[in-house]
Amino acid sequence: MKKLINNPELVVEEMLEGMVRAFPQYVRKLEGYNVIVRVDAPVKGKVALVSGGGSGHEPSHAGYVGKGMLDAGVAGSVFTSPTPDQIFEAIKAVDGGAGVLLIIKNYTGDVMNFEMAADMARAEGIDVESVIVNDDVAVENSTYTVGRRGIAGTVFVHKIAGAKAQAGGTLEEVKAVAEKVIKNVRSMGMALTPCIVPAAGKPTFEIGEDEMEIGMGIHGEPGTMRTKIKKADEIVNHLMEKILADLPLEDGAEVAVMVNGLGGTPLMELFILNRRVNQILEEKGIKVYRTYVGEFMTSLEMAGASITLLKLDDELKSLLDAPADTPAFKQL
Amino acid sequence: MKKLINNPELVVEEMLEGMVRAFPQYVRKLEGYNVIVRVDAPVKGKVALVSGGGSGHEPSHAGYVGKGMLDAGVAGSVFTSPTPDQIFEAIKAVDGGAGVLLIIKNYTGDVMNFEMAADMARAEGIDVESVIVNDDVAVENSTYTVGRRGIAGTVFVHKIAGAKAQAGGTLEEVKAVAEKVIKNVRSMGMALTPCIVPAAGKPTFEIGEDEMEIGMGIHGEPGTMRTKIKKADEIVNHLMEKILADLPLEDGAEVAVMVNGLGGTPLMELFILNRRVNQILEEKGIKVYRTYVGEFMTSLEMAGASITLLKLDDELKSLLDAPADTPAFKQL
Amino acid sequence: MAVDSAKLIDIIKAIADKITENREYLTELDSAIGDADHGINMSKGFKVVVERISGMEGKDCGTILKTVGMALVSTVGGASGPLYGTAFMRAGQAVDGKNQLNFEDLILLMEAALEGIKYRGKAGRGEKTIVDALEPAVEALKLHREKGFEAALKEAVEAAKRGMEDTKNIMAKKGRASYLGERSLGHQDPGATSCYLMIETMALQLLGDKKA
Amino acid sequence: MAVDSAKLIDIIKAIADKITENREYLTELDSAIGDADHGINMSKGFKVVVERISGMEGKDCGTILKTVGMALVSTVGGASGPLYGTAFMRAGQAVDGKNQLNFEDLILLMEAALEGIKYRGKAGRGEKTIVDALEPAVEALKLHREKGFEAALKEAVEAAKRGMEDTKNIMAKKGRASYLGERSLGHQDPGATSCYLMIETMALQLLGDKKA
Ligand SMILES: Nc1ncnc2c1ncn2[C@@H]1O[C@H](COP(=O)(O)OP(=O)(O)O)[C@@H](O)[C@H]1O
Ligand SMILES: Nc1ncnc2c1ncn2[C@@H]1O[C@H](COP(=O)(O)OP(=O)(O)O)[C@@H](O)[C@H]1O
Ligand SMILES: [Mg+2]
Ligand SMILES: [Mg+2]
Ligand SMILES: [Mg+2]
Ligand SMILES: [Mg+2]
Repeated sequence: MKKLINNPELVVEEMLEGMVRAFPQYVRKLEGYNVIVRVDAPVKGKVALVSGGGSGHEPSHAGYVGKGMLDAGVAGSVFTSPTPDQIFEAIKAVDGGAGVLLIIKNYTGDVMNFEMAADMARAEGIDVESVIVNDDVAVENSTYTVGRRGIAGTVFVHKIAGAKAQAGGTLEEVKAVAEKVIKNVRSMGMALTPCIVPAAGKPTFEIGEDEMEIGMGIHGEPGTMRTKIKKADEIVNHLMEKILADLPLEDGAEVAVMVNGLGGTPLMELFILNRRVNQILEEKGIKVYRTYVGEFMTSLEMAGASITLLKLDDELKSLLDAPADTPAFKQL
Repeated sequence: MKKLINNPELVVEEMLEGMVRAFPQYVRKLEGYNVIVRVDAPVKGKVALVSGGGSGHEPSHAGYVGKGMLDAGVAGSVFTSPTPDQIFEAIKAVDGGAGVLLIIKNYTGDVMNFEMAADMARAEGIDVESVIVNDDVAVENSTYTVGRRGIAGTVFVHKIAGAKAQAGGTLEEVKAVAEKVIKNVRSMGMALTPCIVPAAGKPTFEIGEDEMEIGMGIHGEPGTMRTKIKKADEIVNHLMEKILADLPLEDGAEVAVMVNGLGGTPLMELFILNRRVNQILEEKGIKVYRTYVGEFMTSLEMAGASITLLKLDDELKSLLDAPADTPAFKQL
Repeated sequence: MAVDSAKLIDIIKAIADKITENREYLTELDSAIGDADHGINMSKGFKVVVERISGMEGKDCGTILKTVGMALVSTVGGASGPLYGTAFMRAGQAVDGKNQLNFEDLILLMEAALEGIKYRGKAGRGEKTIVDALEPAVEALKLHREKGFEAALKEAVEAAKRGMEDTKNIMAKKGRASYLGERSLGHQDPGATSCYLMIETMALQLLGDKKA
Repeated sequence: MAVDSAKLIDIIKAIADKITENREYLTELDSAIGDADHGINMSKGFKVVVERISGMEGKDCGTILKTVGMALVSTVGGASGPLYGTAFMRAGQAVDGKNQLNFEDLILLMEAALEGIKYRGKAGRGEKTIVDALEPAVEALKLHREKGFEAALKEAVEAAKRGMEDTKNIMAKKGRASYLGERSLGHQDPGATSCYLMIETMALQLLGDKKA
């Protein structure tokens, strides 16, 4: 296991400490809890946004804590949902009296832990609502599953709901726009290599030198298909086909694009992927309104990428354009 | 070779195309040349900044083209300095009449190619000056070398000289502040894994499962020492000792810190490194004015990191604080 | 059968040891169809459980079980934290205030645990989850009630084991493994396995007690 | 010895072939003490060289050599691009306008190439660079001038080879390998090697010519 760490059991704590030391102008940590909140939390009168999940997806979610995005990021152990008491503390710390929206990625564990926390907060009289992000089209949504997973599209929910809250939206309004994003966002990913959970010390799966896994989850969960490595353009063709089948876009539609690296893939390759994403959209007469290329929702050092499309309307465009100032997502 | 590419010979061209398609609001490409310039170049009356080098260090340098930083980024083949004619075209495209500053990393090839381009531009009457960044303390500066290498500290030169140019500084003033940064910036890096240059198809070096290379260059050049992997804190101790030996900082001094990932190292680990960097500075009474943690000067998919310290005075602080808006470096 | 608080603590400690011994095994199972952390999560949780219940001999059995549940909820995370946490908390409520547990109490608390898991996870039998080991065990306990606690307990362990092994032959419909569709076939469910291990350990402790 | 433009083009093409054949070898050498690209850079450049000089039989030798130099400067990049580019451009200037080259012209152009490399790279003998192969060759050509071009050329090839091999025993003081300090010892310099390969190929072409 080649990692720049001290103790596999302490990676989350030490990471959060390093983060707070790096960005004291943005964030602080709740004493005794792996929770990062806006340095000026609670912001009186503003709807507060809380997200979180297992660690190992950095900069998600604590990296998006700041003006125009989240109020708190709750960090579980690596790839493991945080616990209800942590989430409850986060809710209490950021509630500015206008209510709190929980942004949950659709995993059984996350949903259960966040729901338990919401119950605890409601019992204390805090107005809590939640939305569940399920953008991953790799797994078909059927009665045989618990629905689709939440992956990189979650960052668009943070951005847009965050802008709405910053603009003074009510809890109901912020929740409504978050749900609009969720309805219009689709993602799919793939991986070339596994990653190593520090506490496990060995790779989450094995894969041949010439193989890739299509539809890979962000926790090393197996995908839908394993094949020989293909050219970047062919991989993009496949991912885009799946995404566009699930998110029909008429000629002239406008989208935001996110090409997200899973951690081990260099920016060079992400740009090569974006080239093909853009070509395909151009061929179909779909207009790209904004593109984000980089690492937004990672899986430790896994090599691979995901593509996200968000269908936009005027409301989403103006909220996407709003400024944001957080450690990992800045927009002027 | 596990890479998301189409053709090893075309990675630079396709990457630049993907980049321009992602960020048309920031940059455009010079037809026929691997040169990225500000979309509004040339900016009349502003000193123009041109940097560049081999590709594979993304987001360096084209990712820093935009308001408050560079006017052009010139992209050579992977890990190979660009050629004089490319650089010459970049200079011509961005010269807004106030002269052009070339920011060169100290490698024999880069220096020769940029100097030849400067000669060509001067022959056409363009006012060209250059600075050479040599922040890497891994290699001792002695009569037996061509001086120290330029690595991640270069990004501070882009930021600060870029702010000075944006603020209307003359070529002489912009060059002077760039040189001040160079005088006050030191870096050192290390690697856990090699990377694969696409055209070569195999790793730049071999290294054992339990080994690391200290003082690694950003082109896979061997470092100064190979040892067993140590704990993150011990690695930081060593790098900081070397840096601080070369950049004496009195009690109360202020610095900017950059913890830079080489491409394959997750953000989690970079934060763990920053934790220790910050502890050491605190112990020594040195004040951290701003910290940057992320991927700024990479080496394809190499796992590893570098640490950079920049000693600040009031002038450097105010220029570092100035807003910047580029694809890969934004500051509000 | 008669279990006092001290004995209950011993049983829970034995379960904690068993889970810790099987940390790699459970994680291995989870790596095939999940995210390779079940053993890590559970052993982390039970480490805290042991800390929290040490010295609780003076408390009633309900309080001890609720403490286990709270510890699991607040340390395990993931799916198994709220599920097992809720199970132990419900079990504790079922025997609230009791300083001594008899066979009927055992049945009560196991039923409560099962209900807690089903409430929290909304899974039914045959969805490749903890329920597939726990529900058959509870049913066996009740079905063989008249044979006496020793025989019934042995049946329960057998039933849990069969339920666990049968998860190999079913497609997951809940939890992370459900994303795999048919690719989840052939793999034994980690949660059903940890559940079986707990039941087996509890039985060994209780039967050992009886024989002794 | 008499080399016309067509023959000069043949020699350059043979050099291009030689470099391409040794693409992996040169890169391998560079991976030990540099950045593993020397063979890649050089063969990329010589591919363009061959395209540019094809069909230039009607031009004088100086123009052809300058074209080679320009092609190398504008395609190779790195250290070797400006160095070899300058070398060929200077060589071209030294024999400007000539349609036929004799032995004295060869010496002139080799001297000019050496000067070009030293001007551009500011390296002297013994710094583990191209100079360590090229300078001994030029000196040998001049020293053995009276023995006739065939003998002198053979001496030059021998001298270049010895110079190249000797780079193993010296510490780099210029270029990327200088960062290595003592760790550069024991490794043969890639640039000195590509230089030797060019000189050897040129000699084979010229001597083959003579014998034929
Ligand atoms: N809805 C559910 N009801 C009951 N058990 C479930 C449910 N969802 C998941 N599980 C159990 O949880 C186990 C996985 O636990 P664990 O690996 O700790 O959590 P996670 O899936 O969050 O990583 C599965 O093997 C399964 O037995
Ligand atoms: N100053 C110099 N003078 C002459 N030759 C040099 C000088 N610096 C480097 N070289 C030669 O260049 C070779 C490396 O070329 P190459 O790998 O193509 O460039 P880079 O070092 O930029 O990757 C070295 O082996 C050395 O022979
Ligand atoms: Mg998990
Ligand atoms: Mg090079
Ligand atoms: Mg799991
Ligand atoms: Mg080289």
